[in-house]
Amino acid sequence: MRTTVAEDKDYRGKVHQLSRDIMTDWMTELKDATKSPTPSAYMMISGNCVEILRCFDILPVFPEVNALQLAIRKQSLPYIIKSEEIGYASDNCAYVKADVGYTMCGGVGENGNIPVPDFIVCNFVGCNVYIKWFEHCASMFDVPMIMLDIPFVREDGPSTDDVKYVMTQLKELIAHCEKLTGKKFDIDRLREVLGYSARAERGWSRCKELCKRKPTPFDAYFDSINMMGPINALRGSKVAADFFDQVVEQYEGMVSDGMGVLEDERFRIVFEGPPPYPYYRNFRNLFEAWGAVAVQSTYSTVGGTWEFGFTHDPERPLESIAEQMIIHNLCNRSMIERYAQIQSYVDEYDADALVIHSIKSCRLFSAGQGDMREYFTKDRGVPTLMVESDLEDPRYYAEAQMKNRIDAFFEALTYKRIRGKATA
Amino acid sequence: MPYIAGIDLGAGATKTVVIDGDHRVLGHGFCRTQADFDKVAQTSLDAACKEAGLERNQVDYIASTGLGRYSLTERDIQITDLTCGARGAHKLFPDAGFVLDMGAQSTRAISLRDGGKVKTFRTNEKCAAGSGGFLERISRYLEISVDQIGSLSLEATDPQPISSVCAVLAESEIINHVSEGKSVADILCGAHQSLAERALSQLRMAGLAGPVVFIGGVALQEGMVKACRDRFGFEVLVPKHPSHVVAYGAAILGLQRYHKREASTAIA
Amino acid sequence: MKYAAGIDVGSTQSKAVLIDLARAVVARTLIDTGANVKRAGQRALDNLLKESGIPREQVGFVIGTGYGRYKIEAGDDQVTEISCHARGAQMLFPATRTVIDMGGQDTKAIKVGPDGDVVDFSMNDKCAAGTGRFLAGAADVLGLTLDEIGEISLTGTKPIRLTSVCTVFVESDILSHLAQKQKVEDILAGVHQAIASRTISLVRRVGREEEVTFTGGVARNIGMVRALEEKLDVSVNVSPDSQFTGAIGAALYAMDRVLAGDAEAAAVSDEDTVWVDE
Amino acid sequence: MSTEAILERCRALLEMMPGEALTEARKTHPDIGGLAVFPLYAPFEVIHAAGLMPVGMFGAGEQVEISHADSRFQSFICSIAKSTLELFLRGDMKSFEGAVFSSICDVARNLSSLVKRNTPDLYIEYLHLPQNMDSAGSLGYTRAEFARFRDNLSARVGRPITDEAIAESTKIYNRVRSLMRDLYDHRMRHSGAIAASDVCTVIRAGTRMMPEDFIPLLEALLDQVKSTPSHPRDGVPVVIEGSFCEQPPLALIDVIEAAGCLIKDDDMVIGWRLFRQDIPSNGPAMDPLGALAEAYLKHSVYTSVRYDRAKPRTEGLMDRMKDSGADAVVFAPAKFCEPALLDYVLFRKKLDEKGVPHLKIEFEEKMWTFEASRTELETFAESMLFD
Repeated sequence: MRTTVAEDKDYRGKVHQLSRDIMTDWMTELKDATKSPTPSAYMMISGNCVEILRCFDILPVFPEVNALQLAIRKQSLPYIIKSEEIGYASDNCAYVKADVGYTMCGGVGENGNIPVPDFIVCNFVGCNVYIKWFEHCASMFDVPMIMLDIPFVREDGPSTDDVKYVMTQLKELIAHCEKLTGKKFDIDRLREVLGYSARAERGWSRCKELCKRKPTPFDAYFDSINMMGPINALRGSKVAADFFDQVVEQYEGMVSDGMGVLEDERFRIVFEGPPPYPYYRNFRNLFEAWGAVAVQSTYSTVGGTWEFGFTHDPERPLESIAEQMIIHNLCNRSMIERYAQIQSYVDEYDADALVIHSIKSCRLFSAGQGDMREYFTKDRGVPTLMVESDLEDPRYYAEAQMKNRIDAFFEALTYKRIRGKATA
Repeated sequence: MPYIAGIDLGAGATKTVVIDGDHRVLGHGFCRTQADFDKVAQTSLDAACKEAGLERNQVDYIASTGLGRYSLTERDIQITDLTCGARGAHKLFPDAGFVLDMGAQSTRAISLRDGGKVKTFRTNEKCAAGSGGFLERISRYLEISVDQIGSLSLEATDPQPISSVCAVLAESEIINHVSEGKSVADILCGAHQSLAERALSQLRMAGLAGPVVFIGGVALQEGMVKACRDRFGFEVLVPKHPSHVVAYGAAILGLQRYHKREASTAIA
Repeated sequence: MKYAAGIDVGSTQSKAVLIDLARAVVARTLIDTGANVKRAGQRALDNLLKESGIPREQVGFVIGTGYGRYKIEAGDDQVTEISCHARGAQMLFPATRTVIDMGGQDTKAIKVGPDGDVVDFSMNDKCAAGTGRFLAGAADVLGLTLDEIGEISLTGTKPIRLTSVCTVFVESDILSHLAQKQKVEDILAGVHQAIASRTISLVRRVGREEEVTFTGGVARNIGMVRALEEKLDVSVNVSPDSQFTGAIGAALYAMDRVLAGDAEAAAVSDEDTVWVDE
Repeated sequence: MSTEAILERCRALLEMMPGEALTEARKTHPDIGGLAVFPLYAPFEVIHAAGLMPVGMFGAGEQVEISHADSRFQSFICSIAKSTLELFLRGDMKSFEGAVFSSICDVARNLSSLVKRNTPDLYIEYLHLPQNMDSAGSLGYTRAEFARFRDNLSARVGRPITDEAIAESTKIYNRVRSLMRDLYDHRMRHSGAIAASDVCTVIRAGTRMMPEDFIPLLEALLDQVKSTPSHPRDGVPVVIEGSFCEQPPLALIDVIEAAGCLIKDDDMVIGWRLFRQDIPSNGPAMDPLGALAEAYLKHSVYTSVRYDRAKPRTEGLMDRMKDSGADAVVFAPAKFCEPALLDYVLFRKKLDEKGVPHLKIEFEEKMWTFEASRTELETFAESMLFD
């Protein structure tokens, strides 16, 4: 059962190019801001409230995006080692280490690519490491850190007190922004921004919807990255909203022409966990080789689970922001809810299997994925493969091991099909 | 004239140095460490005495160090190998402020204070292929003897780096390099370079800012020394008997304690 | 086209097996892999043909397996050793439903279907702790050979505790035990039990079903066999051919292709394509 | 009771499985139920007021072989998470009403989900303790979170949990905490009066008995320790930092002191010793839940899992050193403990600025040989003692 890939396949399509363009513009803005007095603030991706920064024209900076880019360009290791030299352990999140190392090496500030933020908005949504990460940034830059403590959503949903608590903190954030920028908070401006957010969110969930088609027009794991930048970092801008209009057009076109991202779609899989950015294409090839394509992924919902219907509501500005942060993103959900989310993907997107990519860096994702494997193989009868590496640290990717496990998994699935045919 | 022995019971080998009251080295002892630490220590001590032309009972004071320092029943005092290595290295190179000790089991980076006292130190992380034992294992796999490693590595033309931090996975990388038909020299050189990289970051954690004394068995491998010299950006000093420096330091500290003891007994 | 061959190229040894249309093993060979994996595959096949006296053109299909499988030029196709061990073990012991394969860097637990197909499998995670390599490390530091330690471990009465099954630290761990005058047999008993319980948790992941078959190089280690049996509380199949299990499985997959050469084969193979490293 | 007798009793309790500790307590408190408390903190007063014994869940140390849990948790997950899950999977916790976890790290949170899924009969609570101490909404939220806990708990045990009962329990825990403070203060001022590992033994055992029984035990111990003359030991006075969740093996504590360090203060079992002052428990219009919430926000000692803009942890460590007269810090995090390992970077920066010597040694549950740590600790002590 020889595994195959199209030689040097170019995965980039129109959407990749569009995404690249608008993300590059944003990066340019960041670089310019290092030399201009433009106010900027750090914020994390998951369940963020970038809309509030936008309505004060504060430039949002996402350290995760920085770490991600270092990894995918295979530049992360020296920075990781740099921060290990000041005391970070080999077991710490490599996203933090790469970002801190990059900062220490002058990547942030005057001669770097990222401005020193005027303040830090610690949107603590699920990931406890966020708090430490941003504390370290705050101490490196000696700038104020605003804590947005988002109560973890339990199976029985958030209480009214949870929502009240978040609303109060959002108002305190707004007050801080007013003080910093000298601008008065303009609720109508926020409504406008949220309008753009909602438009982008509808586009994004429409795209996800299209992955139910066979063949799927794009890979909901590997290609989703092109849309995650715009939906999470640029959300609330007209640019992002327009981008999604074009993306929807593109993919609907493919669907109506019966075109899929793979010439030969043999296995539809649901992906759990972040990808190994330092070996992004190498890893994708291992699946492509078997005609395996992701029809859904949990990672693409770290910023928001919009495909389940929620969008920001200009009529309920702060309320909907609070709900987005507490309820409608993957990071603030329990493992039990994540299991349910994955199961609904398997059912609604007619997936053949679940693939768990377990990464050492992010325990929010990985801690307990063995139980997830147990649940889906034993309780749900969903063929499940679990492989391990890291999303940022290239030292944890062993290709021979990885390939061996993936090949064996799809050999087994292939064999099942053949027998299915034989007995049919 | 007092005679002092420093015995370093390491994971790989047991080293002994016998000095006299003027810190003159009279004899060395060396033998592979085996299950019975006490016996190994005796053998190594006897060898050193023989070289020194001394009878065992002429040795006035014994300082033990290394992993097995507590197992030596005959010791007068035990001191850790970090303290001893620092002191020994300082005695040999008084101007160097940093010590890199690479042994079979562990790699230590030490920064020194005046008088060769330990200021800070970093030992190698768990699950890291960062010690001499790793080199021994791959040399065994490559079917060459340990003492060939150093010189062979110098002949490399296209070094093959090792990325994995786990010794076992690093070995599979080596196996992979071999199957790719890479030359033994290139593989060894790559291993040396990777080890040097790790040692460098350990030294940086200890605040590297000047010349480094490179001690321990691995310092005997020219290829390793070269890899360090290429990377550290500071002078790398290698003593004549790198694997005996810890035992030497033990002997020096032992002499200090000996004098203290004599003084106190004299009063009494 | 009366025969099919399977070649298992491991990091230290390479094995090849020839089977006939009745799926009976007609020849087997074992050589050291040596430095050149590419050649190892070819050498194994040549040996096999020489010993069996069967001309190459009589061999309809050759499948390679093992870590070196992509470097075998002699092979027509490759299959992972996971699939091959399952298939091979099921031929050696038809009632097998669980296969434990312990190799140098991987330990695998495989759930096997009635006709030797992989239903589910589980391998040691990224950390290579608790694999066969760990035993080698233990043997090294005790100055014993791999063949000796198994027997000795059986005579242990008070198995020692190990901090971890991390191969990097087995030496210092064992040395400290020796320093505390622990008996060698008790240390080895502890070592075998530690790896056994680690292995059992892999078996648990796929769900244990009888019969259990133990394959791979370590299967020759009686100490490990007993340790597994004790923890599984059932007797474990070990074939004298256990080191050929992978090659046998590969040969069986090859024979499928010889016999079928039809839609089935088409469904599995893409002859026109090749694996490309990035 | 003699010191040795007290320690014997405590050691016995520590060797028991949590369920056995509960059975032991039932000998004197027949109708008591049990609720396991995963580190760091939960409002013990509420649990106690529900007629339950809060039992500290600090993993299973040496006693349990991990055979189920490591197929659920990967190799890079801390041992306390694995052994805790193992106990639930093995059915060791059957005799408990359930367990409460709190927002200390990502692993603890996922662990609570796994326990909930694998033991459906138990009541598994997850508390989101606040990370914002000074928002106008902090107090209201925290009180509401505690109230939610009270209501779920009372639904589980099928009886109301009254303010009066909570206030009563607060009085009892105030007493327990003040006695533990006394013990720590005494050790601080009289090095050698009691070995650090003995203090740990008693404090840990305290999480496995009813507070009513812990009080007389602590009182007896304090009398003993204070009345027995002890001559001061020589060594480097240190503070232990980083052991706030998973607890270091007692043998390691002994190695630390044997190597020449004197432990002056530490953050072990810190959640049970969280308050430096008593929590108000009487007065008109008393709101005991509000008092607990207020105490958590305003008066709890710093820990690595509680962000407090006004009081950085680095300052907290400096105060702890000053108050205890320590010269150095031994940073002892559990292997793979993300919060501790990340905090180490900030602590280290601060300590280097202040020129305070520090050493990091990681530990894990199944550790039995401490040779590597011993060597580092001895070197650390040697480098300070002999100058």
